[in-house]
Amino acid sequence: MITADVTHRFGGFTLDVSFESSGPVVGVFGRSGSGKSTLLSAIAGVVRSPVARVNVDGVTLADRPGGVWLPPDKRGLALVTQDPLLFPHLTTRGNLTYAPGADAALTSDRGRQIVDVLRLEPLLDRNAAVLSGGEQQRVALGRALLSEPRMLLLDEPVSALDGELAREVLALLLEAKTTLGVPMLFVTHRASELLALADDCLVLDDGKLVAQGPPIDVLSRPRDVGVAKLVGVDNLLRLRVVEHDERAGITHLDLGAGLRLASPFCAAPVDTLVDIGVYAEDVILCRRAPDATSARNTLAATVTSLDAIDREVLVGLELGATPIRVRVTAGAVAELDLRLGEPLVALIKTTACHHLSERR
Amino acid sequence: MITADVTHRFGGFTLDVSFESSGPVVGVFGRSGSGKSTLLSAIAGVVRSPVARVNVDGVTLADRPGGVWLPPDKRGLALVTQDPLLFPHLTTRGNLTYAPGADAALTSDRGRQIVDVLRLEPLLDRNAAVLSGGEQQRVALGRALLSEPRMLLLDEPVSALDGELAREVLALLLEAKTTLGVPMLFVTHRASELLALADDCLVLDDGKLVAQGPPIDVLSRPRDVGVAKLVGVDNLLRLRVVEHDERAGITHLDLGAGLRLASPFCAAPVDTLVDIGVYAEDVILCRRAPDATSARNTLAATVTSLDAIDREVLVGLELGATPIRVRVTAGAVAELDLRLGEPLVALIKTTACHHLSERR
Amino acid sequence: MTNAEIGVVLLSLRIAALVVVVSIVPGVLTGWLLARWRSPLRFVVQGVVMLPLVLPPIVTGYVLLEALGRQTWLGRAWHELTGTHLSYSTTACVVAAAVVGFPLLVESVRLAVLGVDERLEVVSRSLGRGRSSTFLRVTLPLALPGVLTGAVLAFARALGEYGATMVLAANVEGQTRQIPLAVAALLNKPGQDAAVTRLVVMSVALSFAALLGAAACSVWQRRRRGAR
Amino acid sequence: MTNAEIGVVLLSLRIAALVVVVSIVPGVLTGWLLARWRSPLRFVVQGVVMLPLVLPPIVTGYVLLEALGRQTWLGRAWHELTGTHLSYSTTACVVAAAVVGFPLLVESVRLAVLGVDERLEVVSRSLGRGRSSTFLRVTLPLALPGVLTGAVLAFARALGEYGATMVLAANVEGQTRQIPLAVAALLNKPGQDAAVTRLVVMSVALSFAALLGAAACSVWQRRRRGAR
Amino acid sequence: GSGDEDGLVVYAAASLTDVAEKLVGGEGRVAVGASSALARQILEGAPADVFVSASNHWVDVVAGAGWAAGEPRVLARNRLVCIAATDSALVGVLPGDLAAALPPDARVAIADEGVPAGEYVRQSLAATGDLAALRPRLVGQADVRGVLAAVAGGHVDAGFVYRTDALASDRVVVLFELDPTTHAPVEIVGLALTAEGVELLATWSAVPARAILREAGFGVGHP
Ligand SMILES: Nc1ncnc2c1ncn2[C@@H]1O[C@H](COP(=O)(O)OP(=O)(O)OP(=O)(O)O)[C@@H](O)[C@H]1O
Ligand SMILES: Nc1ncnc2c1ncn2[C@@H]1O[C@H](COP(=O)(O)OP(=O)(O)OP(=O)(O)O)[C@@H](O)[C@H]1O
Ligand SMILES: [Mg+2]
Ligand SMILES: [Mg+2]
Repeated sequence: MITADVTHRFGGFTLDVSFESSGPVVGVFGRSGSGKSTLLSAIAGVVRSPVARVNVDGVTLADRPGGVWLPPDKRGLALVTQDPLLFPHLTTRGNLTYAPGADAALTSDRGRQIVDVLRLEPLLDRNAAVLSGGEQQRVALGRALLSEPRMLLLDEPVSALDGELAREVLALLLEAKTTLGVPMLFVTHRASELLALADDCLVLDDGKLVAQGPPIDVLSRPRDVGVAKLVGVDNLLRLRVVEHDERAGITHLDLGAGLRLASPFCAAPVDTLVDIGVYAEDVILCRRAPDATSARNTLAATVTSLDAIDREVLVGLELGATPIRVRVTAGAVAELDLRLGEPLVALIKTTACHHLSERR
Repeated sequence: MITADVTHRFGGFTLDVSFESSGPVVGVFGRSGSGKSTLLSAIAGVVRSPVARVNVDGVTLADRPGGVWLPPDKRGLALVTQDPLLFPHLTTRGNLTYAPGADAALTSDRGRQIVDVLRLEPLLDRNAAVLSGGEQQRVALGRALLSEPRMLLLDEPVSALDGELAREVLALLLEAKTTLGVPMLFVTHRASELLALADDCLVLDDGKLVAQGPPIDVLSRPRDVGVAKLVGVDNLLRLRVVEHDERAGITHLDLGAGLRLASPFCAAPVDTLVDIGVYAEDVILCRRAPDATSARNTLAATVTSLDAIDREVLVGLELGATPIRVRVTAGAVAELDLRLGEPLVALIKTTACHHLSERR
Repeated sequence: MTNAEIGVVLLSLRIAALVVVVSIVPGVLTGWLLARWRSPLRFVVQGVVMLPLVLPPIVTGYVLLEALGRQTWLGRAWHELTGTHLSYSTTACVVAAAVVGFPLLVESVRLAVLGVDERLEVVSRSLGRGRSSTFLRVTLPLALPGVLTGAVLAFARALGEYGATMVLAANVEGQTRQIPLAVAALLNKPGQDAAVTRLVVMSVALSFAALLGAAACSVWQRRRRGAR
Repeated sequence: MTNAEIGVVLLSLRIAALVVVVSIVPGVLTGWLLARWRSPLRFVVQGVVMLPLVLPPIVTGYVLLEALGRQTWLGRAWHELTGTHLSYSTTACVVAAAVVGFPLLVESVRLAVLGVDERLEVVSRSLGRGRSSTFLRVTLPLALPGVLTGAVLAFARALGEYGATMVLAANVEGQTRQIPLAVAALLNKPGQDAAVTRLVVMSVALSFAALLGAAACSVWQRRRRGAR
Repeated sequence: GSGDEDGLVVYAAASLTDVAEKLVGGEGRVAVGASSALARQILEGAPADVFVSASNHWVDVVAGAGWAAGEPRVLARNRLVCIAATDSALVGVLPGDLAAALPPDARVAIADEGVPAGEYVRQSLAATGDLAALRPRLVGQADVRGVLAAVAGGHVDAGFVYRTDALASDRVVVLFELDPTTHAPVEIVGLALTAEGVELLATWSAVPARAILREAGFGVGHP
């Protein structure tokens, strides 16, 4: 359980965030420069914000201007900054055992597990200043975990780690949360990390909280263009409302060239524009329209581009007059024999069309 | 066209890499601490390696111990380090125009495009020392691009950027490669970046070059346990050879409990153990075995775990006595009504089973 | 070297060493304060600390004598405590040299602390180490080159201190006659150039040894942390 | 203040300012060299630089007199070049004070350069800036607090310099009699305490002004780069 | 002066600062310092026209090195006295009783070895047999002005200075004079180093100059 109410100004930038979350793991998501790191610093108490009310599990750590201001070392919040900031005059071991009591923690079973997962064993007696980027990030994380904090504040804890290691470190954090009950506030840029680890998710934009909720909700049903852009909803469409079918719970939107898209019912009047988000994965491609399908939208489409990315292919389509992107596997491309200019059928479920409320 | 032959020692770590690549964009892939950053430093000439032969597009930049050693400022290789290392006493603009000639470059069309894609406009007159992590990374990249180098050396250039921005920055780099013909050597942890940008790929492990080739080959057909682990092949199986079927080009492997896996033919004698990699995405799950399928392996399986990660679900299966992981969409889970302990059928194409040569 | 000269050199060494011992703690604390304290008041403190540098040494000597002489409150308190007079004693030599060398120590420490990344101190605090623990475990070790330089400068300055010492401690054989006082006395007489040279060479050798000791110390610290 | 005193103060100010002007470039270069040069030979250079600190000032004065006096090769060369004698002139005051203050300047710069992240210099090189351009654009601005501190220390030390100046420049009214020499002369006369106090206060005020100027300069630099 | 554009330069011992400046008046400038330092500077070619010292010692060295433009000339004589603070309990003490009259941890200031005043006093104390008893109490000062300041400030119990110095301060009293027969005569010696210096030195035998010296407490006239 964490509640925080923070206002902090830097020149032109103002962070003004107030939230309450039952956690235990809260993800912080937002574009570069949106104030994620600043929020963590303010909660950790390492910057003095004019307004800062922070309460973790019922303990008031700060209440300004109310007059309460625990110094950072009394808060028990281990902050792992974006830059690992290891103590350059100490070895890895020296860094890991830096916090009071961490000496004992390192030799405990738990400590050994941390060292193991973070692969710190071969680094223990190396000078921290000469470690590689990823090694430093792991040591910083280990140092924070071994300080046995009341709460962990993690700023992109796995950004410098490769896929395998990142997965394992996330698993370690997940375990810390479940077996030790350490609550966390962590910043990430990747939706997958959020989904894997967070129970609750804050989305920041330009210093403001623009969304909060379970990650799956925030990510899969973004209610906001900003959030949708952020989480990578691939198709953001601005379409005209053609007609409402209240009974069926459907609003029909104009795709141009006579094509219509059935979307969930919305209140926007006919002929106004609405914003719709469609994930590239949620579009199914077929050579011919299937006989029977649960998908309400069976739309004629033309292939306009094919880009291989990773083991997937991004297919550009024209639906009526509207371009959309669809992500399919390389196998599907071969199977469907996709080529530029080919006609196709795109299947889109009504529920895959997300209405977005416009901001700004 | 870049050729490099570098040997560098740090205490217990030795980098010893020799490669030749026609580029123009060479990706460097490898686990944390494998020597990627060291390789870049050696090529840039910012560390003095005992052996260092570097030749870019026919220009010899270093030939030690042969006696040639261009200082870093004469090499024309812009190095973007993992830590952005902005000049803290300058503004963003001061950093961007730091290199000789960068002043003019900034005001050119190209310069304006760089500023645009990297979203540097609002940062131009801010002090570089107070930028956020992602902002710093963008400025460092812009600074290098504006120095109009002979070649770019990029160390995880988008690790601190969110999905959308990372995609755009990669597109910018792609364009730099195609329109300006700037060759690049770039380090990354993410397969998708490699696939999007690199023409050639080096895989490092423990200071050695363990694989080189087009990214798609190296990533999708890893020939090596190390590489497979690295690129995230989810199932690494060590199975006993049961029998060979040379005509069909198949080697049957023992999954335990009487089950067999048909894999591409390999030379390993019967009863020896071989390593097989299977991507979690390459396994198809069905309620019942289909009537006809191109997949040679139609295997009875039991669900042992279900973990939601991202908008996907990782399904743990027991195939005979062998545990494997399969990645499916949340939709599929609902559709198939997957539950723990349920029996299922797993379809695996023979070609989805990758033989890995054992190293170490 | 004559026995008297050896005595002079040993006394000098003792005084310079005591200067370092006595001033290192206040010097480091003051330097730290000046580096980290944001208040404009710090300039006043800095100005006061720098006084002995800018004052002609004789003036510093007279100021100290006025403050610590046996007629003064402080001088009497010292007499009560120790039974001896502060002025014209070895202690006076130490005080004079310590005061004159203090700005050098403080400014060295200040500069070195300015070079320590404050974010490391922030991390230390967030890991549960208080202000003083952070100072001892992070700031001080990282500022060590400055502390060592400051100590060497103060040591060297003590070996060369004449003006303030002459006034506060005067030239009392065996008690206050360190190298510069002895040299001054010798220079007053013609034909003592050889003795002067011997003493000066010793003084240079001592400070060079201190310099090398400090260098070794910082190399050792860097070696210990396995850096390049 | 009498006209003579004003003259003394102005002379002091001129000398101290000249000391800074003359020694800043070699001081900064030497400090940089000592910070970045890996060879053990640097300790020898450092030892030599530190000599004027450890030598009793009078001895420094005599060494300089031996080197630059009218009878010497250097002294004659100077006379050839300028038509004036180096010793016993205002120039001699500047030389004496510059030599005595040099170690303070050098050590300040050295410490500050040690605090500059070498990786920034590496980045600068890789962006196509050569060694000297990197020094001017990266190292020097980042080491500015040390350069300023060094300049202030050298300035203050020049204001307080007595021993070496007295020997090399002698105490000649109007030409070499700066504040400390004037104070010494006044102390030799009875009943001049008020004049001594006036001069000392002026000297303190000058150095405090220098301190504030340097602080303003570094605040301005920090402000210009918009830091916290 | 000696090749210098702007007037004569007189090098005078520190203890003569005041009187030297008065003697020179507007005709030149005075450089003051320890006799030893001045002499060494002259030996190094300092642009001095006249060297005024409180002892023959360094004058002989300078003359011996060939820098003299004339004969050394005794300008005045001085005497040595023992002084104490005006409120001192020592007032009235007899020369031989000083050591015994001093309180247990008392200090006696004396000009340093090599400084003329210091040498004369040590000579005298040795001759009267008081040196051994006083030696542990002696506090060497850079010059007689240092002795005077230490006594006047109450930092020492007694000190030995020239009579002229004692007269210049109202915070000290003379306890007794040292017997002039127990030490070499205290002579203020002038040495001309240039032709202009010879002329200047000659004027110091004239009446106005002698008045200045006498006013300062020096003994003038023919021995
Ligand atoms: N000390 C400071 N002074 C002035 N501005 C600052 C300071 N620290 C941060 N900022 C600005 O405040 C904004 C928010 O910064 P913050 O570091 O919180 O962003 P972030 O969300 O962590 O971004 P990123 O994902 O790039 O790390 C940025 O625009 C940044 O430039
Ligand atoms: N200056 C140094 N002194 C000693 N060892 C070093 C030094 N620099 C790097 N190393 C070691 O060399 C190895 C390779 O480091 P490098 O930075 O090249 O790794 P990397 O592949 O870039 O890893 P990461 O992905 O974590 O950044 C690491 O084990 C590191 O600790
Ligand atoms: Mg951040
Ligand atoms: Mg790296």
